[in-house]
Amino acid sequence: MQMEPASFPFLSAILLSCVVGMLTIMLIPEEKHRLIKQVSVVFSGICLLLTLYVFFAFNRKLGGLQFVEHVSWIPSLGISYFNAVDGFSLPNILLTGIVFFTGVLTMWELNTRVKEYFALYFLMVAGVFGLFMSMDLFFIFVWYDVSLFPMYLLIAVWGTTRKEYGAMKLTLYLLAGSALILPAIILLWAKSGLDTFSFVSLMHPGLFTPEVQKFAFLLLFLGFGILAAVWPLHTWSPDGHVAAPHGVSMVHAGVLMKIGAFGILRVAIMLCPLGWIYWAKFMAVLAVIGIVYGAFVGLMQTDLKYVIGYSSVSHMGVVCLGLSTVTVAGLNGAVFQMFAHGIMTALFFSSVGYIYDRTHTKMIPELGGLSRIMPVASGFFIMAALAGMGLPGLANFWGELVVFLAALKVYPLFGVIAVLGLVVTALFMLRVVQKAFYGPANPRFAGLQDVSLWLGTPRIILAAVLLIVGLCPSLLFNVIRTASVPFMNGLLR
Amino acid sequence: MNWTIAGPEIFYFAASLWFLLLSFAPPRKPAADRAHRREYLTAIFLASVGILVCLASIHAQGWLFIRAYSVDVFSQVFKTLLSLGLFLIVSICGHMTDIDDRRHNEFYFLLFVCTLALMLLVSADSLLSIYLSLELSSYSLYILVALRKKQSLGLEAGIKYFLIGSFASAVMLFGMALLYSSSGAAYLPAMAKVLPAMIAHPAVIIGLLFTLSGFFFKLAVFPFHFWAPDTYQGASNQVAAYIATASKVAAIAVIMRVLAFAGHGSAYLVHVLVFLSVVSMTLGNLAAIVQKDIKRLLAFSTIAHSGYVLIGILVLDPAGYSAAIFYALALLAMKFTAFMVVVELAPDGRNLQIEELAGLHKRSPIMALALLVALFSLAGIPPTIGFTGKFLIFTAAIQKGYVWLVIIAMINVVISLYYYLLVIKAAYLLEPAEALPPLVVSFPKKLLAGLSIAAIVVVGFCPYWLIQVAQAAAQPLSLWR
Amino acid sequence: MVGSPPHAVDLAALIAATMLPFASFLAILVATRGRPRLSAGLSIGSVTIALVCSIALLALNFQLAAPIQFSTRLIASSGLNIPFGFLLDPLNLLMIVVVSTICFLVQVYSLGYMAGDPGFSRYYAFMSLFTWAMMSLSLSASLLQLYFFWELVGLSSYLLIGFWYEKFSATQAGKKAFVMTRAGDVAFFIGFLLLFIHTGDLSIVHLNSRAALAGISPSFLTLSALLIFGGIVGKSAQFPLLTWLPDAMEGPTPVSALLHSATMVAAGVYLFARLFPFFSMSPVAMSVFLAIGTISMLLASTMALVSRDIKRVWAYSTISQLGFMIMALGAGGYFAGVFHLTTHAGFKALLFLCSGVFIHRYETNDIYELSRLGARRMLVPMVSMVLGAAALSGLPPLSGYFSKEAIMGSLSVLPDPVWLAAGLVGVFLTAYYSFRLIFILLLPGESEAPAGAPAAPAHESDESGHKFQDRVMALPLIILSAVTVILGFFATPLKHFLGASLTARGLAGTEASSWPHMAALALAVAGVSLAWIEFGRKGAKQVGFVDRIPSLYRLFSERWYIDRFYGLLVNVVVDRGISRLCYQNDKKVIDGSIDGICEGTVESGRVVAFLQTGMVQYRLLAMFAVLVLLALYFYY
Amino acid sequence: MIVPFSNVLVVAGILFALGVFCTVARRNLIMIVLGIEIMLNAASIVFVGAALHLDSLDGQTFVLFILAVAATEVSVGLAIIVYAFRRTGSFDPANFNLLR
Repeated sequence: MQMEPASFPFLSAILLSCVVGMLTIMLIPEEKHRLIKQVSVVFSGICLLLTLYVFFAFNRKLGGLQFVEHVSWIPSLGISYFNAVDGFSLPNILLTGIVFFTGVLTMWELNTRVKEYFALYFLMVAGVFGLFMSMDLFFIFVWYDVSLFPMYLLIAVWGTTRKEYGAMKLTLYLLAGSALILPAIILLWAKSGLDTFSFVSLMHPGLFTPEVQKFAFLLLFLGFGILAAVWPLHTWSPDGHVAAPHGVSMVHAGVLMKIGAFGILRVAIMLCPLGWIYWAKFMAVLAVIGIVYGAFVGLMQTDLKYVIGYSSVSHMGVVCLGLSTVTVAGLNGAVFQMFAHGIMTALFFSSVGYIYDRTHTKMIPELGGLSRIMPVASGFFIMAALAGMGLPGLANFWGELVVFLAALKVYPLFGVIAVLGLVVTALFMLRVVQKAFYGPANPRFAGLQDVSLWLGTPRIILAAVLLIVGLCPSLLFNVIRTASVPFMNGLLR
Repeated sequence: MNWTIAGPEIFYFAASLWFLLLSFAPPRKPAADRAHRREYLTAIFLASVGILVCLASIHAQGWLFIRAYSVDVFSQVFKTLLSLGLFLIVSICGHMTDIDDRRHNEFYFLLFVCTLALMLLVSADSLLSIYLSLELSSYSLYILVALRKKQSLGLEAGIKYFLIGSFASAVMLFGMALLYSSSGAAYLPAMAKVLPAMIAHPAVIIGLLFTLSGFFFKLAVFPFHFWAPDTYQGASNQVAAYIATASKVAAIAVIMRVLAFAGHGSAYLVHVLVFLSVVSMTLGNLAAIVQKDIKRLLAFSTIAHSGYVLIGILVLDPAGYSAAIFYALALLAMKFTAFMVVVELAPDGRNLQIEELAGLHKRSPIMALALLVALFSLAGIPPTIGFTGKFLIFTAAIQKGYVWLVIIAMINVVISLYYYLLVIKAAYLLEPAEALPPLVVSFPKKLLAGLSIAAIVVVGFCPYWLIQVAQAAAQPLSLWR
Repeated sequence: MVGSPPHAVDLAALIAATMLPFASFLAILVATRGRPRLSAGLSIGSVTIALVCSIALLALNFQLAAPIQFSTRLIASSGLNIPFGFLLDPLNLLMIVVVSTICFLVQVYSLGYMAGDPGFSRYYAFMSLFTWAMMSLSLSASLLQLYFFWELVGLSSYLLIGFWYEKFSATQAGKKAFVMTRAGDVAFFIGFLLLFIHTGDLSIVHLNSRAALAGISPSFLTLSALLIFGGIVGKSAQFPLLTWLPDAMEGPTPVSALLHSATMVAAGVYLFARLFPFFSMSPVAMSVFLAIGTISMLLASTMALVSRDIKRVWAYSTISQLGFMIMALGAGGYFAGVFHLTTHAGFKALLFLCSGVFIHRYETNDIYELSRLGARRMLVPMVSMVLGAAALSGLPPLSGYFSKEAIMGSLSVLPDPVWLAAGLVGVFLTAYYSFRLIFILLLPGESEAPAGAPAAPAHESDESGHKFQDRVMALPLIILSAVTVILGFFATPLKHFLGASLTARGLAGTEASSWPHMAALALAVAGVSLAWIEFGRKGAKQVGFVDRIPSLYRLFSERWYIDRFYGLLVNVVVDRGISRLCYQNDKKVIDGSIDGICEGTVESGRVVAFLQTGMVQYRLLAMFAVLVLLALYFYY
Repeated sequence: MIVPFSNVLVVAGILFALGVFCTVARRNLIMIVLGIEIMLNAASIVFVGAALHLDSLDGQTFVLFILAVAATEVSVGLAIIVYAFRRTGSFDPANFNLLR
């Protein structure tokens, strides 16, 4: 795994811009709402530009780790501040940048306790960025929890339905996840005998005995699986989504669930390959149940956000299925689907956010007939629903195609069941669109005006990204391939 | 026997004498609070000078009283911690309405005597010196607890604390007697040479167990934790803060010293320690869930934290000791910040209920932030010093193979986060029944809060310097073997 | 087998033909939403260019030796080389010409039909989306690219069916159409993924070559063929998944004319023809296709007998004609199937457009109502309607006769006579129901409004606008009627054009014995006369022979209870059954257990806290007891 | 030594147990302090016995210190208890049970 040090520490620059953004927001007095919002848009814009630069400056042919920054932090324990980017983490960093920027724009009309909201929001995203960049197990865990604890306040203070219950449930679930991850990380550190947390040195094969790998993989898979909404551990995510304010649930569903899947990929799979091969079938079973189960339960929901919550559970099942196939195509598809699902859910929540701010209701029966009143706003939601169904021309299609391809090759039965899940997903997405948007113009919402250009920009950006990635997926596949191919070849040897 | 190495002890002895003399002076008629200010300022001055003295003598080395009292890096680091703890506690005794004004001098006198006793305890090397310094510190604390103006609460807490304390010290003494009789040596280093051979002998083990019970009382570990909830609730806020921080640090030090010398070789002892730590963790966390009074909640969380520290100690190797030392400092910082907010919110010294925290984020954002950071650090959320402490302890434990112990500890962390979040919810989420006036916080208090927040977060994020200090401090413990 | 070096001209024409409609779709959606006239102009402009290009391509490559292929590599990750590009081949050329002509005519026609509709520009946006998807589908070089546009065609049909989304029935029909075609697409998806896993390459040219498929076991070949056929069943509304097409009539009539008669539903048959060599390699699959074609043909024609809605009659007839095409292809008659597809596209679009004129004028779909209102007086639509119906039932001079004759020829070649018999029955029924409708319209009903006054008051006022709309709608009718008349005579040149590139099983075999053609013609005439007897005659009671048997009538009008079965499946099994079960499991089992654990901890917390209180001496006792126990533990 | 050291341990053990029993059983604060005094004396016996057994003077010095500390302990204890008696008028530990 060759490393290419960064000329200018871009990755720390991204982190810094988040933290500095938070500090400047905390310094602005509370009542200047407009100024706070402008500052946060500026800083999230800088973050987005930096991520875009890193994405396009990534050397596709060279592959391996790039933009490497290495500072030893606690030498006695072998902990080092070690940031780098490779094929797996790059799409996620870009996803976080986009969702972060659009998330800030979506909450443009917030007016209660604005300063605290954006400060905590920046802190959460800093945690997410940190996790995707760090190649040091200790820092992966630290950033995981940094992104977790502002979540409680964000949901509990600005949330919507049943916010205390949702916030408390979400935080305790995710911390229970970290309660499983920390012992596993320290176990790997102790058993490696290398006295270092840095990822690169822990990664070369044959370092751990098979038993350790199996045990550590199980702990890590369950720990990160809670965050990735793997089937039996997923019940926090719909409650959390519904309770959270829109900007937060964009980051939360769009990015935080990817941390779980990324954690499984980065820590569990790359460090304990034997454990991965041993537990692969178990993962596949859970994933397939997740796909079908999420779609079926989605059928029953009457709250827009619950529908999106359960559709995220079903889509994360596809990611998990990709990871469980132990093939290059599976990994490619899983990482691609992570990116695509992130953008799609962000578009979903952003459009629901706009609709909720106008109509003050998320219940589908009350919503009917919006398309006539707000054609553009409902247009965005319908586009997200189409992406959710895996329609070609939008990003999700490619992710699902490659994952199902790999799944059919390795587990034919599971692959077929998962693909049948697509029909049910189509049914419940269309049912939501039909009930919420079509039908005669609803008199209650007669006076509402359609989305203005400025308020529409986050959704336009997300829709454009969905379309661009959908029409030329090689943009992402070339990047992901630089990491998955060498990893799998290294594994097979 | 040059006396310079006992610099800090001498200074604190002189300071307490000074306050003793002040308390003899007849109470003057002019406005009592002006007198308050004078005593408070002298106390602050003396405490800060005390820190400087300790820092100056950090490299002192040597023995006093023919090897009964050893001064080494380990003891000096703990002395500095204790002086820092005292300074912090005195700093929040600004307008102490909870203690009768005539008693203020006695209050500061007893505080300084107790710190002196704890310093003696930390560098005590023989059974006798340990016993004496422990008793001295306990007695001063018993009186401090009973000094509270609201008689009924302070009194009952004082009595309970006294009875359990003296019972524990009697048991400890009996244990020491057994140890002395079977090992024949009264000094820990001499005992360290003899004990490993006869560790399997019942008298020795039971003696050791009974001796440790005295220190478990001080640390509030499982069987001896009954006093903690009532004493914290009954004592005045400042005294409870002192017990939570300073006496805990000293207790950790003395347990480490005794176990470093006498604890090796017996699997039974480790089993007992594991059992005690697991039970006290779980018991502390579970009981804290349903608490309504903040100080009682903090008491149970202290019991839980003593369980975590015990994990660090029961590993019985330098990594474990340095982790425990680091955790002692972390405990000092976190507990102090939490108690500072409690003191700040209850100027009249009443017992603060969790509901009364409502609307804190509006009344004074800095205090709300301090409470938030302190509680998240107590829960062990990463960027804080609490997490680094727990992390070091868990790495030491897993290196020795106690993986399941760490998993149980992590489950306890999750339970503890639940009740910490309840408090944070009260502070950030609940709206007070009637609009309370914004809390006016004097500038030094704001500065103190800011510094403690910075300390918790910054040290949590880059703790390398402090870990080195802890490792240096753990060095002397392993020299003897 | 890859074609000669790509001609710059061909490539340019191809890109223009496909990309321009997509560009106009985006332009209309984003920019010209507000101005209907501009968006209509954009869309029709792009369609005309596409038409011109496809005709030019056809002319250029008329004597094409081998298929030309331009392809770029899309996902170059290891093990996944998917070519994305265009394939020029007689079948493709024919298909794009048919598609672009019908698209052009329907878009011109909708200028009149959709005038004044609030969603006018949105209509043309979706129309150009459909054109893009259909053209690219017909030209796609690999199965994945074909699937890519296959789903996009499904999407545009969903959008167009549910175009008037205020109407609940429209959105319901749209949803039903999408989900049913989606079920078919899923089978197609699994089919071509399995193929990809075993052969490693999805390009159509490769799949059709016998050498590539030598390695695969016959049973696997049949399985993947059947799965791909699932897609065809979904898209062309064949036997199990046919009930969405009649409901799809909720959409505007030009949409029904374009999508649900000529082009979109024909995509399934096109796929069948496209992979004909691949399918013909597994005889078992071919017989299954034959059976399904026959069943859906018979079923649909019976339903058409009783339907009172003009558009639904033609919808059922579309399903039965598609059934005919699949029977022909299943029987190995490649040319018969493709030729019937072309001619059917012509006259079915004609029939729909005529009924569109009637509906536009009289705002009712019911044939008895139309005839009462005097639809027969509108000369051009009535004549073209009769012409179309004649072509549909296969009367001699028209194109329908020639394609029906080709189909009968291919069916007669089959050893088993039952298919031929079914075919003949089908011909008879087709002739009967089409002329039943014609005679109902032509025969002046008793309570007919006075001949003089034009019945529909609605169009009284805007006389000039009326004039333009009539001319715009009449033009396509005339062109299409001309096509249906002339196309029949092009059978032989088309056969050479198509036949040259194919070595299908016994295609250019000996000319089948001529008696099946005679029988087919006779039955067609019999059907027409029966319809005349029951409906056309002066005193006829306008009651079909089926109406007399109430149980049979109810069976056919209920679409053989298939709809009832699907409704049952979705409501009871999926809604009330599985998803309620999962939802309860989610709420009760998982959430319940975890919340239970939390309550348990809080409860134990309350108990432990209670233990802490109590008299001092109990505590001392407890302390000492624990110490003694620990000491005792030493001895174990 | 006139008697084997184990006997000294047994006697001290019994005395210790008596002290604990007195502390736990009696419903009077002063009797509790008395019980603790008994326990301290039991420890002193062991120390004196050990000093004799090992013939080293450490044990003796230890006992002298124990006596002094016991005295301070009683004084502090009685001070609080008398103060409590003046405040609540009873020695019974049962009614000092308000803290929940």
